[in-house]
Amino acid sequence: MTTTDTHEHHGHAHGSDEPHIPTDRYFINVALVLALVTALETSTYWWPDGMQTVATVALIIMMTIKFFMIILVFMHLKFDNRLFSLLFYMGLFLAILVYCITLASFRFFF
Amino acid sequence: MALTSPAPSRSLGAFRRPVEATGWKSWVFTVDHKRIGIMYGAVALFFFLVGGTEALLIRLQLAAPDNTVLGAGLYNEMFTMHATTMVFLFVMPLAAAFANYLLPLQIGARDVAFPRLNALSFWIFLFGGIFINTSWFLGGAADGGWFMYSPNSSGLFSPSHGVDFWVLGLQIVGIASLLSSINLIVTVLNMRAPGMKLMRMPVFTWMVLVVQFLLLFALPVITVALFLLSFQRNFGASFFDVDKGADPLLWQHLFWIFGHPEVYIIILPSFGIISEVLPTFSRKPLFGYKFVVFSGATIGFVGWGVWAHHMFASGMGPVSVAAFSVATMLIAIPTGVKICNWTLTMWGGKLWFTSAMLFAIGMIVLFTIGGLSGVTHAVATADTQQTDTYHIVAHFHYVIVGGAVMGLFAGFYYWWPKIFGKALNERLGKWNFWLMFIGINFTFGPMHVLGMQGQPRRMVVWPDKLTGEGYFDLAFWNEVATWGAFTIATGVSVFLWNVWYTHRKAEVAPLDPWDARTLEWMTASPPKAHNFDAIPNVHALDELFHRKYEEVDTDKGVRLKKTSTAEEVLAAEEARGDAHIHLPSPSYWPIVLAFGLPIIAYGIIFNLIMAFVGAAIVLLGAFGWVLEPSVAEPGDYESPSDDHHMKELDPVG
Amino acid sequence: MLVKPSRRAAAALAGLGLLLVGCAKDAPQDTFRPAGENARDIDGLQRPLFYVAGVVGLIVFAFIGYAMWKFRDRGQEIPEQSHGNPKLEIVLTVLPAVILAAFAVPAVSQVFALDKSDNECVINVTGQQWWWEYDYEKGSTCGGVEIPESIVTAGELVIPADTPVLLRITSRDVIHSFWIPRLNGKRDAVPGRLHTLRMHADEPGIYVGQCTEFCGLSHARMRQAAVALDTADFQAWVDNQLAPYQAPAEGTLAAEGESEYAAQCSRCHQVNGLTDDSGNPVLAEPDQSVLAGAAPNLTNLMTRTAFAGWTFDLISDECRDRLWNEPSETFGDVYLQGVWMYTPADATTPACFNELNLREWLRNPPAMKPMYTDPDKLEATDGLTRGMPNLNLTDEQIEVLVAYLLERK
Amino acid sequence: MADTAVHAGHESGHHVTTTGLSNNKLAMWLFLGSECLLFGGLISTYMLYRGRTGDGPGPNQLFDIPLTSISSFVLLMSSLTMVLAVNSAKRKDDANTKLWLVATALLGSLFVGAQVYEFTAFYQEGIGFTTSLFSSSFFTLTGFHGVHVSIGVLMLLALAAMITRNRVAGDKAEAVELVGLYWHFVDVVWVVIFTLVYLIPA
Ligand code: HEA
Ligand code: HEA
Ligand code: HEC
Ligand code: CUA
Ligand SMILES: [Cu+2]
Repeated sequence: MTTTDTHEHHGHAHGSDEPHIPTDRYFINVALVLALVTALETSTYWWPDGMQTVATVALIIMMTIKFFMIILVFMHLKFDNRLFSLLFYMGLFLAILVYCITLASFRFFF
Repeated sequence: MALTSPAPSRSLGAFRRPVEATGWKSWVFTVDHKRIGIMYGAVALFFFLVGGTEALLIRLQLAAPDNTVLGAGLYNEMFTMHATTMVFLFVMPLAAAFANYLLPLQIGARDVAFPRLNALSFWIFLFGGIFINTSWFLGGAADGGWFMYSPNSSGLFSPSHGVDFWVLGLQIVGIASLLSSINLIVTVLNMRAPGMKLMRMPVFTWMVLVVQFLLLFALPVITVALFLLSFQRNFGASFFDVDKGADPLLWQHLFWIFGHPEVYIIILPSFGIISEVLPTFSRKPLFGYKFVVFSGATIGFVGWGVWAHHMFASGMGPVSVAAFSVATMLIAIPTGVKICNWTLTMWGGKLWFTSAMLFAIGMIVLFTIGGLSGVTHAVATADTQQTDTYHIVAHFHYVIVGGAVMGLFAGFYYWWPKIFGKALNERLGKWNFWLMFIGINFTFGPMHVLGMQGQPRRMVVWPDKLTGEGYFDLAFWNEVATWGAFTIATGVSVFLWNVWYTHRKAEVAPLDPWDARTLEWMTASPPKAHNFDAIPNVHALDELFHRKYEEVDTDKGVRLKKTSTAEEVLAAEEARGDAHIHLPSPSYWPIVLAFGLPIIAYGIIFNLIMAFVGAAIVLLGAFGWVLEPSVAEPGDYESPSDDHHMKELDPVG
Repeated sequence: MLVKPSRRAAAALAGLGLLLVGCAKDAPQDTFRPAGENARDIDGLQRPLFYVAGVVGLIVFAFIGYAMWKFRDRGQEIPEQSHGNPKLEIVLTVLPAVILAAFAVPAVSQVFALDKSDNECVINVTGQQWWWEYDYEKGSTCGGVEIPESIVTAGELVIPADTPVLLRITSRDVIHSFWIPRLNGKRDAVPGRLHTLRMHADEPGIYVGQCTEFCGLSHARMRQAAVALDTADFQAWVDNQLAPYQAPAEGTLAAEGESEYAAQCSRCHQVNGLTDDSGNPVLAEPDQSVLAGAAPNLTNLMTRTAFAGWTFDLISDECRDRLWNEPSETFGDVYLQGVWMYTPADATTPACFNELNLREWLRNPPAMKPMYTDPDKLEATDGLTRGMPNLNLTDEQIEVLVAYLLERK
Repeated sequence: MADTAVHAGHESGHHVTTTGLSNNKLAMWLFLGSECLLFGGLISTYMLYRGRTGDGPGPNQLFDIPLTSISSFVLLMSSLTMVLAVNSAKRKDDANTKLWLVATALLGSLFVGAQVYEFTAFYQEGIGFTTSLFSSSFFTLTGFHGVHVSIGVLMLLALAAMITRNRVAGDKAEAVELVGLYWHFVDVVWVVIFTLVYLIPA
């Protein structure tokens, strides 16, 4: 949590630590990629039955990509102060941890 | 948000903003963290008496075999509500009281980050607590035990409205805790005085911070569980309906994913309190500050991976059991670190056995007993003998009453002069301590024996034919436990008497009665509305101590000498104070918004129309809230820059 | 009165003294007195655990006590403001870790050891509000004894001694937990799930227990016992359970009781072999009346020593005490006589029969054991009871029913 | 939550915080971290129960993937309009801010509308909230998400109205950003739901 330790009062905090915000163009490009990935995701619905496992793995990967693209870009986590990431990832990590263990104890995964 | 924003002063036209600085309105509409803290404390103490009275009734029923004080149904309601009241309406809010009052002071802030939100949390908690307890008069309280295992909690098996009250009430109280956790985390991260680095924060602040994170992440889990249960009870869903294929273990997991972090939510504030009290009365810094802070955070984290130790007999399978067993043992390590550090803080010190110090030491002793029995549960196969017996009841009352409650009482004695300007009577304090300390051992000590001799918990009656003789005379030990409980009650009564006595009789306490070390003692007692005339600049851990003491060379070597008093430190601070300080203004909206919630809940139970009325009130509150600027217009309210209104203020009132 | 201090306390103190010379009587559910393999294994781990915990505690208290005495304020200087000693901290972190690791290894291996579930003697155990039903599976072999037909009993679990038995536990309504402290730890009975628990008793005898998962109103009155018998006695017990129905002799009270029973009780309770006037078997349909869908099988009621969730004694207090203290060699003989135990051969009435309890039960069961049977309050269950309702029986009806039940031995 | 304690001596309109970060934004991120555990619990409940359909239809018979794909796409695009609103607000371009806010709200409403349509369609196929464990947990999960979206729509519209009437208390750009964070989070949750609930076969 080193970021929070450097906290001597800067004159006008807002101006100085305002994160770098990309242009509209950049966001539109990102949205196009997201749309593309969504299209790919949807296409798995028509993939042949034999490819179920592949589809599942692919879907999880695509989901993760979309998830982090939105979090990092649209929600500015990539550009913003690391403290925000820390707070959010704590929740995300705990959620994945406890719920996966719970599902595992119900023999959900195997 | 900013002050300069264009916002009309009377946002809803009809209402004037509350401006009173004295009288009941100054309490009901306050957004001052100190007043909110005091109100939290008063309400929590009230619920302690409620929960304690329930405990005494439980003990009366169990005093003799085949006793008939309470019927089976009433008994089940009694222990369910005893636990619910004690955990959610006493210990948690009392910790919130200390946190609210002290946290801004300890980090050198004027208030919490979101003062109105703070008021909202308090009112939601109060209304939620009252709501749960009205179930006693509206068809019976919840009777499923405090972990409310499904399917026994479903409408089929518990058809009275008790469980509905419990579910909705906890949901309401949970909102309060969630909001205040966000509020306090932001406060600690963002409102610190210049120089107050994280590793200069008092340990109490640290532990409260860890607790808020636990709340932040644990509450949504029980929220899910409660929603599932209320959808089942009120809207016909079947999440725990085995006939439809549900697995009752789902509830257990959800409950304990919340429930285990919850027990650390209960204990960590007390860890923080005694980490303040011990150094002060040992005249030494806390031994291994970093280790204590770090182990507190570790406990908070590891606490997320052990929940299923409450389910060793549930049949979840040997792999899960073994894994959780080992994880649970791990948690004894960081806790052990703390015990050692506290002991070593005393080591080499100059110990001053005030009531606060006695409570702190008593806390270590009793908590260690409870913690060690906790470790004996962690060995899963052994736990299959212990679980759901009085051995467990012994464990958790030692850690909760012996640990958390004793710690909170240490806090009372330590901070009372700060909060009310008068110190609690020390003689009464010692009576208070010894009665509670002895009472706790006599109440919960025998329960270790009772459990291992086979007395299960949650039993309205215990048959005579199952008591042995001599050492194994369970009837005898049960009777001892009952006498012990009344000894605790006597101790608590002494405390209440002490509060009254102090309020009426005691003289104003000196500014720094304990020769304390942290920032909250660097301001007036009770502090002014704006806490500090000038926000202090912090240079070290234990800032105040460093301002009071200096190392001087004497003929015997380097010695610590008191070079200035707290009064002098304070005078110097006040001299550089700001002339004009704006504080956030009181507001109607928190209490309005909070009031809507129990109405919604009553509506869900009795009449949906009422629920809509409640929702309308909540919306109204939210609407007024958003449009209201945090500081009143000059015409509405002049923030006091001096403390004239604090003098008229009745601190206990 | 709530608290009866003096006499009991005095007795207890006296007992405490006796304990020192080794004569205290154990509580029947004492977990420190394992009577079978599984419980003994647990005990073997649990005892050292308690000792070590105790020693750690004593060390901590000794340190605190010493510090309190040594460093009390005697006017000494303000001590040096030392902030700690990382090396010492690390030692004090590693030490508990080592102790814990020493327990973690046997703890984990014991979890798996106790979980083995291969067994030829399988008994299905079903919990419900507020009693246990046992179903001995047809075709299984228990300690060399064949179970040719399924046997259904309630409350008292009879097993062969010195033989591993596997319980398959489930529930018909809410969660319960099966626990016989002297034989093994607990295992929850969860509706919709099947859990196994191993039972093993070294010697013939009676081992009592209690449902330990809170299961509603009468959780406190949901008890159970395991009775271990040697092979011959177990064989005899099985034979008796499967013996053909013996109708009461014509003209006796019991015969009147039989028709009373058929009229009043058989809709919920089963007595195997009972037939109606036209010779058709009378089959209970408890699911029509009871929420859990079952009521205790009464075929051999008098072979049990307690009833209604094994809470109320069917035998008198003296007989119970004698039976519980019976040496293992003679235990089986006595036990197999049911309520006729300790009865002279020429007597016509059973000396040990606790008729009062049974009568009281038949007069008004919910008054004796809290249950949900009030018709006005059964909305949530569509009129199905949880427990046995008050049937408003007359004295005469009770008289004949008791006579009839007395022959179910 | 437009609310904060005021430090002395800084009446310039910007208060100073220890980390230099905005209280409101920290609070929002904390809240979102907490929401992870809320939705995690609901998703896990669904995962556990998705196969327990009783006599009713299961996910495979029920879901209309093309329709849901379109509504997922709509929600995804609303994230784009949202981010454009935030950028406009940063540029102090009120007109465009309002435009994009309303556009986002419209897309959000479209999504909610599609969900309502989907629910009615399911209902007509004989699957209600109480039909089976699958249906209860499905409706609870997607319903919770729908409620989140609806609250988001309300906030967007209220914000647009407040900007029009110039009644935003405090930093306008930040207010837009906060609503934006919430909105994106709700979108991200749907990304997960769309994959785990709809696309991966049960
Ligand atoms: C304040 C609350 C609190 C705290 C702090 C703890 C702390 C611990 N608890 Fe406790 N617990 C409860 C409250 C708490 N518990 C409650 C309320 C229940 C019952 C809920 C219910 O069923 O109603 C419960 C139940 C409970 C169970 C389930 C029992 C059962 O139902 O079968 C278990 C099992 O592992 C357990 C274990 C532990 C452990 C290992 C710790 C550890 O954190 C303790 C660590 C402390 C020490 C070990 C002492 C100090 C250490 C040293 C001196 C170092 C040296 C030590 C060693 C070498 C061992 N607890
Ligand atoms: C914060 C938590 C907390 C606290 C502080 C306590 C405090 C006490 N508890 Fe509690 N208890 C629980 C949490 C707590 N308990 C939980 C979680 C359970 C499990 C429930 C379940 O199984 O579901 C439980 C269960 C429980 C049981 C077991 C019931 C059973 O299983 O059947 C018993 C039995 O003795 C008991 C006793 C006590 C006693 C004697 C106190 C004493 O320390 C109380 C002392 C306080 C007072 C005595 C108050 C002072 C009162 C007066 C001075 C009287 C004056 C009155 C007026 C002015 C109105 N508790
Ligand atoms: C509506 C159903 C119902 C009817 C009718 C009924 N019983 Fe019961 N009975 C029960 C249930 C349920 C229990 C188990 C109660 C418990 O222990 O919680 C029980 C328990 C008993 C027991 C204790 C059995 C044991 O081994 O624990 C006896 C004896 C008994 N009933 C006798 C009778 C007699 C005699 C009648 C008729 C006059 C009768 N019952 C009618 C439901 C019924
Ligand atoms: Cu069955 Cu408790
Ligand atoms: Cu726990």
